Amino acid sequence: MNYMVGKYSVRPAKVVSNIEIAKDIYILELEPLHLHEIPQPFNFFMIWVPRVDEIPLCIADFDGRKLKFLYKIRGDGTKALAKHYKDMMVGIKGPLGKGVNIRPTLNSKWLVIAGGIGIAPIPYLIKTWKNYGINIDLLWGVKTMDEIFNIYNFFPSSVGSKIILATEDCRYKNGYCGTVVDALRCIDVKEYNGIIAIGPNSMLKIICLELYELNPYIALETMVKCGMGICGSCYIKASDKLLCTDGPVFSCSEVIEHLRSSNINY
Amino acid sequence: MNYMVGKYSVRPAKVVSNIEIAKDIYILELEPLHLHEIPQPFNFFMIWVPRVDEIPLCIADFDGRKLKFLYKIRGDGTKALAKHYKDMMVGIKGPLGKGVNIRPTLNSKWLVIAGGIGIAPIPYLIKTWKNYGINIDLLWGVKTMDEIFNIYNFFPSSVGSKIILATEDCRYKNGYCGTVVDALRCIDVKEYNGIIAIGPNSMLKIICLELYELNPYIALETMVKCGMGICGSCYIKASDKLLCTDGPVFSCSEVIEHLRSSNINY
Amino acid sequence: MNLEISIAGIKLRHPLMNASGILGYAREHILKLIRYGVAAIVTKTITPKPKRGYDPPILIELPNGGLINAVGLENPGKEAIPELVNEAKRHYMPILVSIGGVNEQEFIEVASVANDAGADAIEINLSCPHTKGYGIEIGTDPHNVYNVVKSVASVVSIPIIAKLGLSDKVVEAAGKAIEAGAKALTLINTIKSLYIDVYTLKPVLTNIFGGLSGPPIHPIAVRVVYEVYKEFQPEIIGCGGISSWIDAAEFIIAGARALQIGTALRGGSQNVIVSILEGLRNWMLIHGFRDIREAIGISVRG
Amino acid sequence: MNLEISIAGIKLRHPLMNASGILGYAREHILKLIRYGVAAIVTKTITPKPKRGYDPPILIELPNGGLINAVGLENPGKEAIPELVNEAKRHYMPILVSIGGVNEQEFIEVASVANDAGADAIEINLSCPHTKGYGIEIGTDPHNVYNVVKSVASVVSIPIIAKLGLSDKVVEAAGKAIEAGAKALTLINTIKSLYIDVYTLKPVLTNIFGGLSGPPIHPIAVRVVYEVYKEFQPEIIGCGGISSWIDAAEFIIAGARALQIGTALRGGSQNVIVSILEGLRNWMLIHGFRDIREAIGISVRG
Ligand SMILES: Cc1cc2nc3c(=O)[nH]c(=O)nc-3n(C[C@H](O)[C@H](O)[C@H](O)COP(=O)(O)OP(=O)(O)OC[C@H]3O[C@@H](n4cnc5c(N)ncnc54)[C@H](O)[C@@H]3O)c2cc1C
Ligand SMILES: Cc1cc2nc3c(=O)[nH]c(=O)nc-3n(C[C@H](O)[C@H](O)[C@H](O)COP(=O)(O)OP(=O)(O)OC[C@H]3O[C@@H](n4cnc5c(N)ncnc54)[C@H](O)[C@@H]3O)c2cc1C
Ligand SMILES: Cc1cc2nc3c(=O)[nH]c(=O)nc-3n(C[C@H](O)[C@H](O)[C@H](O)COP(=O)(O)O)c2cc1C
Ligand SMILES: Cc1cc2nc3c(=O)[nH]c(=O)nc-3n(C[C@H](O)[C@H](O)[C@H](O)COP(=O)(O)O)c2cc1C
Ligand code: FES
Ligand code: FES
Repeated sequence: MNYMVGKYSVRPAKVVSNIEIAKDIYILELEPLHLHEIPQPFNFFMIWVPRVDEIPLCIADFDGRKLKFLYKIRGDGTKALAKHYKDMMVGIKGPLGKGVNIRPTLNSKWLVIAGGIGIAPIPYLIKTWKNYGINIDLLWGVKTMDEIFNIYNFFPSSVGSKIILATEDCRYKNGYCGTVVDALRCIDVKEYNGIIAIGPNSMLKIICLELYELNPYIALETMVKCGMGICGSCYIKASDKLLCTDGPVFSCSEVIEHLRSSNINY
Repeated sequence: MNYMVGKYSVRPAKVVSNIEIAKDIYILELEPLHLHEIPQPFNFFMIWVPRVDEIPLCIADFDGRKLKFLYKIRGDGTKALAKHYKDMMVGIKGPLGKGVNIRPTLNSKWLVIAGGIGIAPIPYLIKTWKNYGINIDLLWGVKTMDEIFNIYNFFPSSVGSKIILATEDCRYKNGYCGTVVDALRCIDVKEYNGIIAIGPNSMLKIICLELYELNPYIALETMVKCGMGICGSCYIKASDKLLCTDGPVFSCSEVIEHLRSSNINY
Repeated sequence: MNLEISIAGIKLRHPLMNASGILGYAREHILKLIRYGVAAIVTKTITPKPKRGYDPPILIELPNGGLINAVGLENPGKEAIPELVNEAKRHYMPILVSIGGVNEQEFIEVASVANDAGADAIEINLSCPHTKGYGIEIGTDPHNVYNVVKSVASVVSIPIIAKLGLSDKVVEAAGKAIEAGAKALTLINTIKSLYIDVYTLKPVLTNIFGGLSGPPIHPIAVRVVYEVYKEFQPEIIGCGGISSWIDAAEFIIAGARALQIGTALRGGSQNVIVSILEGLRNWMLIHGFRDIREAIGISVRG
Repeated sequence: MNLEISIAGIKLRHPLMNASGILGYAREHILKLIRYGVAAIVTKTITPKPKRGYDPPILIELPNGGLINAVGLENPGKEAIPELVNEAKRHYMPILVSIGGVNEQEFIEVASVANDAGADAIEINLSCPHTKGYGIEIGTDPHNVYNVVKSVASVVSIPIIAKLGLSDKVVEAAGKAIEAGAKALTLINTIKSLYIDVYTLKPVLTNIFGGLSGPPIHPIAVRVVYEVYKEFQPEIIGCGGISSWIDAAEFIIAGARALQIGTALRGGSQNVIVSILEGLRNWMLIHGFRDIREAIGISVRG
């Protein structure tokens, strides 16, 4: 008998590689034994690090068989994940969330703003949207230069997208000196058909407030424990939305109250 | 969520009609709410008569949507079934068994021998095999003339098959006088490409012994309680066969020991 | 066709509510549950103090179509009750506050807050199978069930519903709960289970053991409802593995007046409740039931 | 790769046998089971006198993928045991005779016949959930379990295996069975359930209640095996819902040495056992287990 193994089950996946590509930033390649469905950009998976933790990570790339993730060491879970090498097994649950759930018009031009490890889902977004002829300019801001890695190298499908960098320690000379928000102020956002931002809540809050009339899309982070809309830990304040089933991408107007009331800053 | 409802579940079916067409012989028409798969000739269903019994009946006809059964009143279960009228609900489990599981050569000529209510699966066999251009001559024997009904009328697809009748009370004048076995002795069985017999064990035993070198097929009856090869009540003596999963059609050589040791005579 | 029903004196638009533990501990959750179309809100089980719960993995789907969970009764503690009740009232929604504790005193503490906050009823969780001290240890002993229900009943004026899990003496425990003053029973909770990953050779849930819910437990839950209904004909809320109108109807003819839905709400699909209600209406039509109450327990009596 | 294993001193070619009640009470059944590829035969539970069992429906598949059955312990009585044992021996097959009764005397009666007939072991069925007087009433009380096992042990020389069902005190009962002399435990039996047809408004099984088997009960069975293994490390035969090699492997790493398969044998498919064995072999390869014994209980120890 073959029972449907649903998308919320934990399925085995083999580590193909897991390497540090910038300070505390890893690229993890997994080969799942079965894949429930084709992931969309901004879909995420819960990565089960056996007996340690289960961590939500957005999909950074997918080649039809292997999944790539970009993650930053934050606490015990990500630290333990970083110790996994070739051929070790983890579990994956997903793809979760609605993904990007935006229907951009063909051949439009979009601005994507990423703060820090918020860069994770962007390579797969660029790759997928390329198929609709959509042009993405990427503004990526980080605190210190050693967090930067060469996106074109690790994700060749990004070649063709303009990448603008901003470092807060100002050590990267070919980019802006300052936060992503500082850099944003130098860009003519009106020339884009749409804007998507992802990064720390503090950054998203400013973007939503400053560009409110453009109603940008933003990808949020909340505590995700179950990934299937049951446990309630991922709720978006002052809304009827759950990040894990309705997100992680929202329009600013849907979540502005959440950002206003959020003091968390990571 | 939609779980696979398997073939061994009891599914609702509505009585379309249920009429007596000869003495104690009924034709029952059911419309199942869902059908698990297309039944083959000699497949049978367990018909659940709520809170009374569950009765195995071979499929007598199928038009893509409605199932027809021919049955004879024997005991409480069939008696209760006969009391079901239009729009009442019963349960069905099936199609069960391997069905006829014979691959006859195209355009061949077969002799089918039916004793009594053994006629039940024959109309559907004739209908199905017609599609392979197979010609069936039917020898049908009954005890008394009032058991006979007009097969051509109730099952128009049978028109074209030769039907030879035998009555033990000799009241049917256009047929043989005597048992089906007596009638069989007047037929040149060698002119047929194959033989299938169905009826009481006593009849099948004689046919198997007399025509052993032709190795006819026979459809057996045993006690069937579960229909799925678990309960063991339908085993064929001195073999590793179960009627409900391997039958009900066997070749004489597979079941000759079973027939030899059987004293049951109904 | 009338799907209205009252349970423990509470009037419901229709028989379907969420099961405890499906959202239900934040104001936002209540909004979401209303969107799903429930006729009443059941809160997450609330304990006196906030509880952090277990670290993930806390909830996974199994190859058999069920879920296994060990959330660890994460909840904000009794102080959150008034806010939850107010939010429900703002939307004219009945709200049942599920309460948990490790001893009679704790149950009383939470029950009093719910009572004073104006909740419509209290559901006493006597059956959580995976959080030590909370639940199943109490629920398997009919004597303990009696004591907890009795002591809660002595301090509150709103109706009490006792939620029992599968146990050897569940019918006896049901009887004791009624005797002690429960106006209705919720049957059943999840069943203690385990899922081990054969690739990493490790149990997947952080807590190792968890509670099994969803379609796998449905025939067990229906059995418990039938047995309890046959014995006492109390008001029963059927719970366990409802994912279609057929599962719901089966509970009703086994003796349930109202129903709770947990696992089937996963994935955030907005039409689970709607399609169950639609199915129930068609089913009533087929049988000529003009009022859903005609169907309650009909398979037991018939 | 070595899949050989011994259970209660009986050498098995591989860990898979049929579960009691899947055929196993006629010579012909033994031939069929051998065709399926089992490493040992377990008979249907045999009582002192022949039992007719219930009228159909006795066994149906449920929408959740499980089966519900109430066969009513149909069996030919103890006189049939020698023939069954001889047939198995003729094929060099180990045979475990499952025995049932309503009191110690009845168990002893059947056990003696099995012992004298030369069976390899006796499996005491302490857990049938739907036949009044036989089974679960005994199995839920650890004290009764002790007494039955002890009294059977006092009259037979062949090994005894105690088969327990799900109950509140199953771990304690397991301990008592071992203390009383059981060389191994079979865990678990079916779970009491009910299926009602919503069209006819009637329970489908003639007996109304039946035992749930198949995938729905697997995570519950794995939990019981894990808990018992953790507590006593006895020899365990895992049983409940195995339908793939993954289910089988999960039982093994939870602590089972051998496995029984019931529901998955429905439909007469000849490759269930073969494909489970193949899957287990691949799995051993992945983990570098050269002997299946290395895997037993590894998730409990690890
Ligand atoms: C939908 C979603 C997608 C994500 N995608 C990525 C990604 O692609 N790459 C990446 O590097 N990170 C991503 N994250 C964040 C990532 O899940 C956390 O960094 C990780 O869970 C931290 O685990 P830890 O055990 O290492 O840290 P912990 O010790 O658990 O915590 C360290 C810090 O991280 C915060 N944190 C912990 N868990 C979460 C959580 N589940 N959600 C939000 N914050 C948390 C804590 O509040 C604390 O500040 C994503 C988060 C979400 C919700
Ligand atoms: C595979 C199969 C297909 C069948 N197809 C048909 C059919 O198409 N039309 C038809 O009229 N009959 C058919 N039968 C026989 C039919 O199932 C029995 O007539 C019916 O079960 C009798 O039930 P009852 O309750 O009326 O009689 P009971 O009171 O149960 O018994 C009356 C007599 O029938 C015998 N009998 C009872 N149950 C069975 C059983 N399950 N199998 C064999 N004998 C039994 C008894 O031994 C007794 O002699 C089939 C039987 C089998 C095994
Ligand atoms: C994730 C999760 C959390 C739960 N938490 C609680 C709880 O806090 N209190 C409670 O009484 N039941 C809790 N339950 C049990 C459910 O209320 C319900 O009894 C059970 O899941 C069976 O219903 P279902 O099959 O429809 O899910 C929880 C169930 C799940 C799946
Ligand atoms: C039709 C049927 C009959 C059974 N009869 C018995 C029995 O006689 N004795 C017994 O100990 N267990 C009996 N069982 C229980 C099985 O041996 C087994 O414990 C249970 O079915 C769980 O295994 P499974 O999920 O692989 O079927 C029976 C099970 C079924 C389905
Ligand atoms: S993470 Fe559990 S509801 Fe979203
Ligand atoms: S009828 Fe049960 S095995 Fe065939």
